Amino acid sequence: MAEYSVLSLVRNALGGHRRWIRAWRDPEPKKRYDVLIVGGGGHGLATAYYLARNHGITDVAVLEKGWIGGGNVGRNTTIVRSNYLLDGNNHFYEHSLKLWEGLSRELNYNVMFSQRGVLNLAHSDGQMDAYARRGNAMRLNGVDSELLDRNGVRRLYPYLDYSANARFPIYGGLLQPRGGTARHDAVAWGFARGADRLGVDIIQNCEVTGFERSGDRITGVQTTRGTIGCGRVGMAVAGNTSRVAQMAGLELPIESHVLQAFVTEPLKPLIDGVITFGAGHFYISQSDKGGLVLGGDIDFYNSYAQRGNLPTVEHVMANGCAMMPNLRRLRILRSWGGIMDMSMDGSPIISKTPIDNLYLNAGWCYGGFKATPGSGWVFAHTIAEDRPHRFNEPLSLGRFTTGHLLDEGGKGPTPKLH
Amino acid sequence: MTGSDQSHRLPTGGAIDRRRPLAFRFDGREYRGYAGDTLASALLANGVRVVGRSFKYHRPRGVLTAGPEEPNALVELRGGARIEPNTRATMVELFHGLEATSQNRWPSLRFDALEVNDLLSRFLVAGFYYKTFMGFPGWHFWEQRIRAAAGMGRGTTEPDPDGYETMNAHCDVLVVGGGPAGLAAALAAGRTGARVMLLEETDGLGGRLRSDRETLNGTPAMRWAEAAAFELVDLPEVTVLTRTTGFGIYDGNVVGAVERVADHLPVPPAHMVRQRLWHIRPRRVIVAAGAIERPLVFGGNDRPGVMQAGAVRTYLNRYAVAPGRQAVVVANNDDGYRTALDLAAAGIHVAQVVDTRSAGRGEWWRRAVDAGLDVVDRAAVTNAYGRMGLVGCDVTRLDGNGGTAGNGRFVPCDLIASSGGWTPSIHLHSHAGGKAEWDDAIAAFVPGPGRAGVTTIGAAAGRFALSDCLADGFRVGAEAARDCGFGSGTAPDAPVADEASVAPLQAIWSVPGTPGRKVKRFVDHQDDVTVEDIELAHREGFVSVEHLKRYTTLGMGTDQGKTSNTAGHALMAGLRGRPIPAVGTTTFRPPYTPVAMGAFAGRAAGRHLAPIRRTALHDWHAANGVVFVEAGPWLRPQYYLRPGETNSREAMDRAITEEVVATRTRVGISDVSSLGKIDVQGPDAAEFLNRVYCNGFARLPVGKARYGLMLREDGLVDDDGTTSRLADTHFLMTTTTVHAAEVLADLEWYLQVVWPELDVRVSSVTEQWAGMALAGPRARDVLAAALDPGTADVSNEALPFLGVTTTATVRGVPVRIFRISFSGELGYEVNAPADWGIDVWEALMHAGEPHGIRPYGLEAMGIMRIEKGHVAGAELDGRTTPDDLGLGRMASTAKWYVGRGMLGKPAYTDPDRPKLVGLVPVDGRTRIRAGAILVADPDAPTPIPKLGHVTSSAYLSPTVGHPISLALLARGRERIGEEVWAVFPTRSQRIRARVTEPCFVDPEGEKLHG
Amino acid sequence: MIRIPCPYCGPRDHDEFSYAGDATKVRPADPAAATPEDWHRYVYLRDNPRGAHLEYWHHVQGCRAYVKVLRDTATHEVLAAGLPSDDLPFEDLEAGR
Amino acid sequence: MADATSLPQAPLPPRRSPLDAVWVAGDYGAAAVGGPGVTMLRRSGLSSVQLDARRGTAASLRAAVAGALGLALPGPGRAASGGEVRALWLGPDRWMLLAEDTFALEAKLRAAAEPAGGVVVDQSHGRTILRLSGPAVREVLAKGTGVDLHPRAFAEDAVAQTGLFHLAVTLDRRRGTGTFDVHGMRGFAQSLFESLCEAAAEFGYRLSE
Repeated sequence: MAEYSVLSLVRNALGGHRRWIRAWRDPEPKKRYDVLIVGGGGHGLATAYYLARNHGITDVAVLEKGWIGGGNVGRNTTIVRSNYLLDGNNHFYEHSLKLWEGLSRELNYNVMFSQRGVLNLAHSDGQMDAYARRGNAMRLNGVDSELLDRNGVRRLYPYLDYSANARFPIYGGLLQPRGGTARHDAVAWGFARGADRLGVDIIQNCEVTGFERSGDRITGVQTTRGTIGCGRVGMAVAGNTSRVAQMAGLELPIESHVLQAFVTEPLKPLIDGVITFGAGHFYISQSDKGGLVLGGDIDFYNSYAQRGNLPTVEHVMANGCAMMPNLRRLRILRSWGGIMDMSMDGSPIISKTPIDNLYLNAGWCYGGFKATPGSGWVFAHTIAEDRPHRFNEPLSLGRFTTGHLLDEGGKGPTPKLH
Repeated sequence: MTGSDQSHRLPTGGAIDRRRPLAFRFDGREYRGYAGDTLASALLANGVRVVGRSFKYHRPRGVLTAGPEEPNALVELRGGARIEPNTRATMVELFHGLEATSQNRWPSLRFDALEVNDLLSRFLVAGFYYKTFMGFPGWHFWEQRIRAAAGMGRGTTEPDPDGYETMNAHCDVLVVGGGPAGLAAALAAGRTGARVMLLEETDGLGGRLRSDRETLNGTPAMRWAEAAAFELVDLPEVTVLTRTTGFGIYDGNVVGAVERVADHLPVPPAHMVRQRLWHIRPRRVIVAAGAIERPLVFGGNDRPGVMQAGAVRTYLNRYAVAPGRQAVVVANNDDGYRTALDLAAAGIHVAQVVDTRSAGRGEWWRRAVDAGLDVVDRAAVTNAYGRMGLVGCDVTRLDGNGGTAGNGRFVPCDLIASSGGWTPSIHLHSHAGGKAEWDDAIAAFVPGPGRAGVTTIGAAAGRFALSDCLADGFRVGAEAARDCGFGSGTAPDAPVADEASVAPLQAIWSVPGTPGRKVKRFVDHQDDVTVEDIELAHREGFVSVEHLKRYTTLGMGTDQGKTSNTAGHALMAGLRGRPIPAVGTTTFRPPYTPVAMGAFAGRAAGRHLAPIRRTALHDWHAANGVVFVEAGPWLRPQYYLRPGETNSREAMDRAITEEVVATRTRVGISDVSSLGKIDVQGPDAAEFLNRVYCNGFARLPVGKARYGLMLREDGLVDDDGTTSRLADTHFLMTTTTVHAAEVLADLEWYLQVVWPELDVRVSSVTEQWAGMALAGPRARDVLAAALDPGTADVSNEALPFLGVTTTATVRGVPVRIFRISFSGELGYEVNAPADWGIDVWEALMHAGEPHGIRPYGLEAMGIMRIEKGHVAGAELDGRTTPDDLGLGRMASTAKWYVGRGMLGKPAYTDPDRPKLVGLVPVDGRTRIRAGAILVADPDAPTPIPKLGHVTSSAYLSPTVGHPISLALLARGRERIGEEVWAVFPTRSQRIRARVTEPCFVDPEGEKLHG
Repeated sequence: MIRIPCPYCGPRDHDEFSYAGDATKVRPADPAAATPEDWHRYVYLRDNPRGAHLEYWHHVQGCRAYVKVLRDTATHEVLAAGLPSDDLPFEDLEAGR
Repeated sequence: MADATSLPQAPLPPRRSPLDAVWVAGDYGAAAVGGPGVTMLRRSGLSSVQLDARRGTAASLRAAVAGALGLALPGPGRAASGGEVRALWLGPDRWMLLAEDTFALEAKLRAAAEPAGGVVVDQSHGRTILRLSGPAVREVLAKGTGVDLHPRAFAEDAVAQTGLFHLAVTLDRRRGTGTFDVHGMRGFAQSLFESLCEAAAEFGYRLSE
């Protein structure tokens, strides 16, 4: 099995790169697996990897309707951070961030995790207070955060709009230096290769079409490649959560919305870190290839189309150009849309379900990519142990009944506002 | 490189204006071209061959194409704040004084240090970075270097000085593309009287007719195009937009287009925007976007001097430029012969015409042979030579089985015109959700079934013959107009094209290399993706087109794979042994070509990012020393400086303190116009309010106000405000400033959707009334003095706390007076019709002068409400219940109201929930800032358990003489009198705080009622 | 741009409207009789279909009517629109799909 | 106004416009051959009274208004003039009535419409009305609104509630070539005005007194 390294690269180069083998196998599905993971995105693949690595459960298949990594793990703006206010979120995302810090070596795959810092700008005293609270809460949890005043922001990014012409003046910001970006596709491929090496079957072009039930248990999963028996089923299908859950008879506190993202033509280094505009949804960073990667708000209506609309595009660009007036001449090269599984409080759900052996990983809203390793870790634990890990206890489905909501924005049960 | 004297300009011909020479600079050197040139044609005219460097291997590259698909000739256009990196030289219209710089090279275009990457290319294969850089010194170290090497052009950190705007349009028929098919469609539709828009990406109509020497009925086809253009301009309902790219179709068939209004000028003249973004809402869309030629994939096919065959014809015929002196033409279709004949006609030596086909001997072959050209078929160029410019190539026989037969023959040349066939531009069809279908005859995807109302025609539909393009255009144009109610749908007669029959194309996705030579065969020129990279991706399992794209970066350049995707996908299909359509194509997303961010943003820039809302009293504040602050859309007074005083931290602190002291001890006045005001009328108005507020409103007497609390359906507090009963069936509701719009929408929701049986009408009157809060011990005296005598009695008896009167006038202006108070002082809110707001305000100021009245702003207001323990935005944060805020008693148990169904949730009734309390520093002087976290033990190991947080704080309460804060604290009400730690680790602060009641001033409300 | 046919104003760009969500959710008619489970279903649970979706749009910048819209969430095509009291041909479309 | 039982006796101050600080009559923008592309004037000091029909009272309200004002309340998307009063359809069972007086229209409506089920709300001070005319008006407005203003789609007396430069407005197409009244919210008047000026600059525009 080929270990990736400089040496292996050089050796292969001299051999004309003819000895490289598949990064992961392409097996036929077996009749039955201990655990079936529905969804070959980042979370599904990470779950399979940690099931094998942390829990020794290797009789696992990941079922992907298309090609692995074709969903949101490859359709986001690659931002990784753990700057959450509420403990239930903060502990979980920080766990994930710590996993990111060792991920390339863990997977023997360079996911290009780049801790270049994530800065949230504030544009009012009220927003500064809110960021102060968040930054303070993070510090008490042992998470890095720095509260910057206007001059502090200016030292980092001198080319933002500090002029009197700015509609929403910059008051300061909250910086998480350990936040950053990662190469999104590499995350999917790295986990796939890692899981495969531990014996997990990754089955592509295998769409789930139904569940076979026996009482409160699922006995098998019907797919376009036949029915596959199972001991347990984990679901990690992001925007398609409601559809797959419905096959199992579950109605969930989730709506699917489209979130657009954009990349500009490639440029020599211009923006070092990740910057988010606080007076409107906008965030930007620069990929290692040189493109500015940017995004904004969802399109505000339920959608399964990986395609958004002009008003949102214009809104995103207007916010971006307001924050950085030097962006106006740069050109948008590509746009894409991801389907966000927006939960009713804006926070994820990693949980047991009313069905005994069905486990749910959903409700990621904007936040799924950064959670990938942490999500896989605790979801694997939940499936393996049939009880949540301490980091996903607060992320239960039951919180909507009990009222233990994790509403970072205080927006209430209106998904489009989260 | 030859001189700067337009050495490669043909003596005659072309659509350039030889009377208007234009000077321009490239890499600091001055050249000349003509009006009508592009930067690319002008560079070629001057014999400039190397224009840029490739993305990864930094290989020298020249001009490959003549259109928007150009992957190589990318330059930094202009400079300074107007720099435009990655600009395709093929799309830049030459203007006088144009400055362009080559990019992605250091120190110069000719000597680029990173060309070492080309030597190391065997290590830098697709995806090499995933396999390394994991150990010491870590990715971040390598990343810095990779980032510097990657990227292409340079951006700027200076603000763009130019303007942009948006334009909305509607039409019956929109035609995208002003070539022969599009012109025919626009004519056919336009003649019916339908409203027609035609978008053309370049500066003029005609499309490929501008580049080719085709004829209609024996006359140059361009003449027909010119006549069509004239006719269109004369049709009153037809709009032709040139320099306009239809970059995307969105839902509802709305087309986004960008018009380059001033990009062909040195700088936009006064009052002219640089670019304009169009939203076009057509009833029918006709896509006539043409087709893009594919390069053949052979060794060294990226050498400067290797060019698309169609582009060669464009440079010859349209720009009168000889892209070389000695040409080899290689093609898998008849375009090779066509190009060779045009080259010969322009007097350029055609050293060899190479046809990769075994069955290409049709009419065009015959013409080439008859013209005396040296034609060889079943052969290919297998390797091209010349680092900084082509010097020759190997021409080798093909064995028909994907290999070569015999050794190559070296043919000296400085130009290779290559054609691998044409790919229809189905982008817009695909944006609209249309499917793509493989057409073997042209070896390309053509539009399959698509969305209703969108029709793709001509070359964009894979119908390349001029006669087909015209027939398509006339037919579909007439039909589209008919569908919109114009004309009979009968196509006008099309002129007859004089066309030779075409021998079928034979696809060849990669040409084998010259035997015995190492060659690089580029599939994607810009991102340096080679045939070997695709083979590696296949070997490693990245076989779907999405994986292929992401792993190799095929099609990820600024050209988005326009010249490379088809070949790349076909090669992968071949490796997988699957038919090409089974491997598929990537989905196209807008934009078709890159669009400036500024164009999307339009006028929403700087100050105009969002509209500004001003109160009716704005002009008074502005004239009286105000410092405004943004509060959502509103500008509100933050505090007032003394006349002539400059703003500073000290001035602010003093102003705020004075404003509080004046109000608490004498009288103050503030602008509360931004509070939402909603007029509620109808027989069921009281019942309606009873349902939307958690406290009772049914029995509120006429002439009284009441504080109301509104919950969301999830039981958490949504908004608050006072609502007054003006008449039995008439209420005036007030809301917070931030929630005003939302609350109105919610009320409309309940009336229209949930309780349509209630007979109630609601409307916003926020803008109708200027609101002024007059507060302080002297407020009544001031008010009484300001009122027109006899219009209202405002004595404590006649107008007690929460009383309302609507009979008063001030300077003749009818006003509404509400005895309510946010500050906790004796207070009145006076509402005056907005146009007279300043008159009434001035009357109150005048009446207040003897009492030392002061206007106060949001800061003083904030301090006074904290002193009173009144909740505001920081406490109404969407996570609190009425009980959390000490307002639990307001929630009625006698009726049902919005949110009640959820109030019993376990988490909401948990006694450990944070509750509203006051906090004071134990040391009596250290401010406990909002955002501080409350903990029992700041030295506990992390994560340190949190008890709550500070919501609001006053750095100093002038009334109580020390800093005060409000907080939400677990079991807060039980902790009153205890001490906690307020920690602020981001400022390295920890403060011992005493928990108090949330109300610091006049807890009994004596002032209020006095 | 989704073009929404407002029953009063005719087709308008969707950015004149504010999206108001699933129109199949019916608030418990008798709140006193509703169980916590009823409220939970109303406030939190959503069918969230891929395909025909019945939803409300508030014409905030127009006539301020709540418009009931049947829209395909996979294609964004508007299949029908009417007033809140209108019965849109939801079932027919579901069956015909 | 309202709630005062009798009309005020004292002379009222002149009404202020939110554009007082920025409106300086004159010609601006590009110098256009044949005069400015757009002429703008403020229609200040009008009564704008909103009239709603309560549930089930639309018919009786129409009759009452017709009787009192000689005006037929228009249907969706339309305006109607009768005597000195112009009525614009604002929304279902809602109209805006305009007249060049101070309180008279409101008083008249209260007397005539309230007994017939009408709900009367004075909005005279809450809305700012600009009249735009000239050859470039349609193009200028099209920069800010998605409503089709072509005469085929938006004839004389057509009315639209829509967004103009992202602000909620009422567009009233008046008689005469290219004349539109734009009603906007008072608080946003200056923003709307600035947007209109910027959009009109390329055609040249005149602010008239």
